[in-house]
Amino acid sequence: MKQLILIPILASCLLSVFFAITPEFKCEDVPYDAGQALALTWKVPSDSSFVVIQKADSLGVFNEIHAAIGSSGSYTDTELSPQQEYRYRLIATTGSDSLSLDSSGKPVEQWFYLGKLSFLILLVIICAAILLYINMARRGKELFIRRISGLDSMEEAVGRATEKGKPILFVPGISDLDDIQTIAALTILSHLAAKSAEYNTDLIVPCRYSMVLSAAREVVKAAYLTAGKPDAYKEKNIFYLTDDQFGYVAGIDGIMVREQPAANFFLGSFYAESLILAETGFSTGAIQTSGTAQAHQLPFFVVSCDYTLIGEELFAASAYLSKDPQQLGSLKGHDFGKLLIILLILIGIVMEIAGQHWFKGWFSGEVF
Amino acid sequence: MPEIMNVVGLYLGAFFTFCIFSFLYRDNPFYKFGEHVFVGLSAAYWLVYIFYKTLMPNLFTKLITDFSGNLILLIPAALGIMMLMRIHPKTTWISRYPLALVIGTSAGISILRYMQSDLLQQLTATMINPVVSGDGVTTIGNFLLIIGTICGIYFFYFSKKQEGVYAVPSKIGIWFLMISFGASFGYTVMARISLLIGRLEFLLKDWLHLIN
Amino acid sequence: MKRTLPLVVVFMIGMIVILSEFIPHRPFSKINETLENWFMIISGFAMLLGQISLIQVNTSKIRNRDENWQYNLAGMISFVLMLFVGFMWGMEKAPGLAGHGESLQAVLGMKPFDYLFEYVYTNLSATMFSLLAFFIASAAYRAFIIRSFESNLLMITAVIVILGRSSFGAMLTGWLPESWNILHLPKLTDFIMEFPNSAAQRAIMISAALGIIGSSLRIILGIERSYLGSDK
Amino acid sequence: MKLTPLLERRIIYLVLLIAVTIPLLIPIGWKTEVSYHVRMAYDLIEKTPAGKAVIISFDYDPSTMTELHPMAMSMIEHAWKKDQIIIATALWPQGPQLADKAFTEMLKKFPDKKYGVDYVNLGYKVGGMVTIQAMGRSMETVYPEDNSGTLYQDIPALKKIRTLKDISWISSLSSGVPGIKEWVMAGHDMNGVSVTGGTTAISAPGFIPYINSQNQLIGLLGGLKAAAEYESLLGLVGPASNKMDSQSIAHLLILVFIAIGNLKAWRKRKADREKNTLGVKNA
Repeated sequence: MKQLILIPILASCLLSVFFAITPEFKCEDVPYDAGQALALTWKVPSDSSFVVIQKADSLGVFNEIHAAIGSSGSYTDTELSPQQEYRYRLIATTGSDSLSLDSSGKPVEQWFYLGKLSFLILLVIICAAILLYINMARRGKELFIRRISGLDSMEEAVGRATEKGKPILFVPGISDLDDIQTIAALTILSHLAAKSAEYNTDLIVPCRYSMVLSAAREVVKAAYLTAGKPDAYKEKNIFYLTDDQFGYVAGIDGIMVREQPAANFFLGSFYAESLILAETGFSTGAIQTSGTAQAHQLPFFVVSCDYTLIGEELFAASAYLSKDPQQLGSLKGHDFGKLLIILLILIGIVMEIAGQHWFKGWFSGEVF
Repeated sequence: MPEIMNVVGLYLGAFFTFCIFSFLYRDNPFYKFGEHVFVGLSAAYWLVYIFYKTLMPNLFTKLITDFSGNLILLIPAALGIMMLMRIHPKTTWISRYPLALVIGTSAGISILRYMQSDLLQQLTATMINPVVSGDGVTTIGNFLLIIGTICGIYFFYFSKKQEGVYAVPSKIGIWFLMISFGASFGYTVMARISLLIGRLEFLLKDWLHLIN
Repeated sequence: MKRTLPLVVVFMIGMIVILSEFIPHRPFSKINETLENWFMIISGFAMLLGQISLIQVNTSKIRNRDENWQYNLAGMISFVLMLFVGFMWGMEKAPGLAGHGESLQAVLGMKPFDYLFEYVYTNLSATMFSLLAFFIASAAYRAFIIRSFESNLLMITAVIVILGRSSFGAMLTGWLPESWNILHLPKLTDFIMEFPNSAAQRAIMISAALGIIGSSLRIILGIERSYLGSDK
Repeated sequence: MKLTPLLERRIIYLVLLIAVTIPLLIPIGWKTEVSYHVRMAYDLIEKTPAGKAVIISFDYDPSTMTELHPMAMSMIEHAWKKDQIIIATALWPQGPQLADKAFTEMLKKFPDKKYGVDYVNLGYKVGGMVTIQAMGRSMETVYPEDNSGTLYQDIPALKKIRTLKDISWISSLSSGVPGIKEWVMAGHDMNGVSVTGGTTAISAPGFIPYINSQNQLIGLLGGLKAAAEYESLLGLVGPASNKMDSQSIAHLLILVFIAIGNLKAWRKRKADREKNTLGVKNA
């Protein structure tokens, strides 16, 4: 008797499971983006359904773009054109049953990326700190910057070149002007050129890109003018070699063994050629100063050069050398940024341990 | 005929390979020759390459096939010509405008790119729960990762004299830097040796057919 | 004036680029892509400046019969030759002024430009690159010396990683019991690469990123302007 | 005898050059300890019966040939030894040429293997994962013809192959995306075919998580070292073994250089110290 009662209950349970989930296939615009993505979500009755998502092409023919197994899922279709209608079809197969649903949507362009809010706020804070310190420095506040050993050697290197009557070689990296490291190198070049003008020492600057060549000539010429020795400026000492990475290196190697510069400076962005340059320079007996933010090349400079500016020191160098209050202020701003980052890392770790993943998610733009 | 020229090519290749290798002994006429040929050839190569692969498809072809639809491309073309005004000292100042545009773009894009990929991504990658239950090695590793990152950043802190207590984290930071430099150096050895093996393979296999 | 206006351009462009990152709506969403495309075109034109410098330097050396002028001549000949065949018959699938040069292709097996590239250029380039194998050995010999605590750290990790990445590493420590797994050299190498090495790399990347942000900001604001030369 | 730094450098260069050259000319055949992942891949191929069809996917380009090409050659050799039918595919555009190159070289060893019967090169198809999924429904719709234009139905080797499920194992030699990951997800996870593969030493750690209890990936060859191990399992001294011998010797040599450098520095320091103490006495 009991069993007889159970049967309808069981059946209704099964039915409710079956009908509680009405198959669903939604297509929605991904919010706060450039209107290039649509989010597709679906629910189908059975866990063992094999789901295929198709998308209509310009002729209206449906092609498969995604496949999955399970009762629900989602897929984001990207690289779409904004304000255009896209049609999708879902086909779910469970055993011999199959089900087909259609949906369509239009990606919309918005005016703000919400996922980049953390990015914007952090950027504003860091830039504001830099500006604040620059402003403080302008008003005459004394700002302390510790010694950067790689830079103190510059005078020594120039002095030695003068003593020996040999030139100085300056290599501004192998990147074009679109790399800030190159511009940082050119700023240091400006100080070095002033020194070499003062000591009447030749300065050789081979360049890999024409635009770097143009900028380097401007920099050196200006430095000679400021030093009051415009006639000592030799344009032919700042020249282009070739756009080719290893061709450029072959040329510099030739200069190093033939001109025998007493001091070499490798500052800027360097790749695999770092060790070729540094070892050849070492074999000629020059004092070598290097600096780059390419973390992978630092070991080679560290082992083969006398002084190496590691990572940020390259960017700090111009401030340190010029002692210009505005530049020093900006350096203080970077330091504020470092403390902020350390603090955020520590808070982030505590939050993760406490299971509060939203904090990390907010910074990575996944939660907003 | 192409077969003979192929052999000639291999001999040319082998000759220039030896020219460059001879630099390891000392600077010599062969290296000087190889070096100058390399510089000249590659400078022309990149000029031709940029012409066919960048200027043609991105500028000239577009302007020739659909002039009115690509009017905006006249701006970079004009800026490019302004850049060439450097040739004469009197007109050098004109080239400062394209230079300004290029540097403005680079500065803006650099801020964004480094903020995003080097700062934010590395920041969130370090926000981890260091304790992994049942995996002591990973837990130790995670602690090292956190300590190393924080002390490493502090090493680059310029506003304080690194003395007394303040010297401790920066000292630890240097240790981590040194370990990392040693590791990167050691890790690269393999790839560098295989470059030499590749060259020897060219000489012994393709050129001399000593090995197969 | 000749310097102020360009600085205004730098400021405007920099600000537009930064703002457009946060605005997904057209035309802002396309600005960065457009500017990068422009950069390529401008630098394409600028290439000529470099070539002019190259020709000037070399011809003056040849004319003055400077030391080693013969090599400069060889360089100039290869420069002109490569340029000539490149523009005459094109490269790969692109035709030059005189078409594809089918008859030359029948002789060489490919276009003359591609022939020079394949047999001369790539060999020069690959050999120059391979010098690194020798230099990495001489640098290791000279620099990995027991001196201070820091240099010892450098040397010891380098030795562990060099061993761990060769066949011997596995052999040397293969006898270690399973519980000492971490000291197995290949494993230890992976551990060093994954944790302490990543930590230092991260520190360098984060602080350098701050330096780059600061430098870029100084450039946009016109505080760092040496690249534009002087007013005079 | 006192060596000048210049002479020292020259000796180092010369010794290194000789040490790297000799194993290339005269193979040493150093036994490398075969790692577990390489043996897994080997066993998969070893245990597949003769006459079965298999796929080797050439998902790389010439820039990573040094590491991946020897793997391709070993796997072809192994499959042919076992009389399996090889179908070459490619998710990278330059893959088909590399496949041709590998087959041509292996034909010198196996002169009776015939195109269309023992092996076939289907060529490159764009699309990565989607393409592999489609192969799970019908191979012929994805590849209506082979790389040289012969129709699918006219190729004897493909007579019995309707879908990916008729393939015994898939090996993806991949240096990036698309590659092993796509084959694991679409080939194994959706179609249940055993997948193995090879990749560069740098990318290998990223794929190891797929070697798990679900057998998503059966073994993995990571870099030149693994290629050499595979060759030693096949009992031959192939290109990877020779290069690996050169590599190992060079590594060892660099360690010897470091040791000599330290010995020299230590002796110099000792000599300096003795000189100093002498100086004190005299004073």
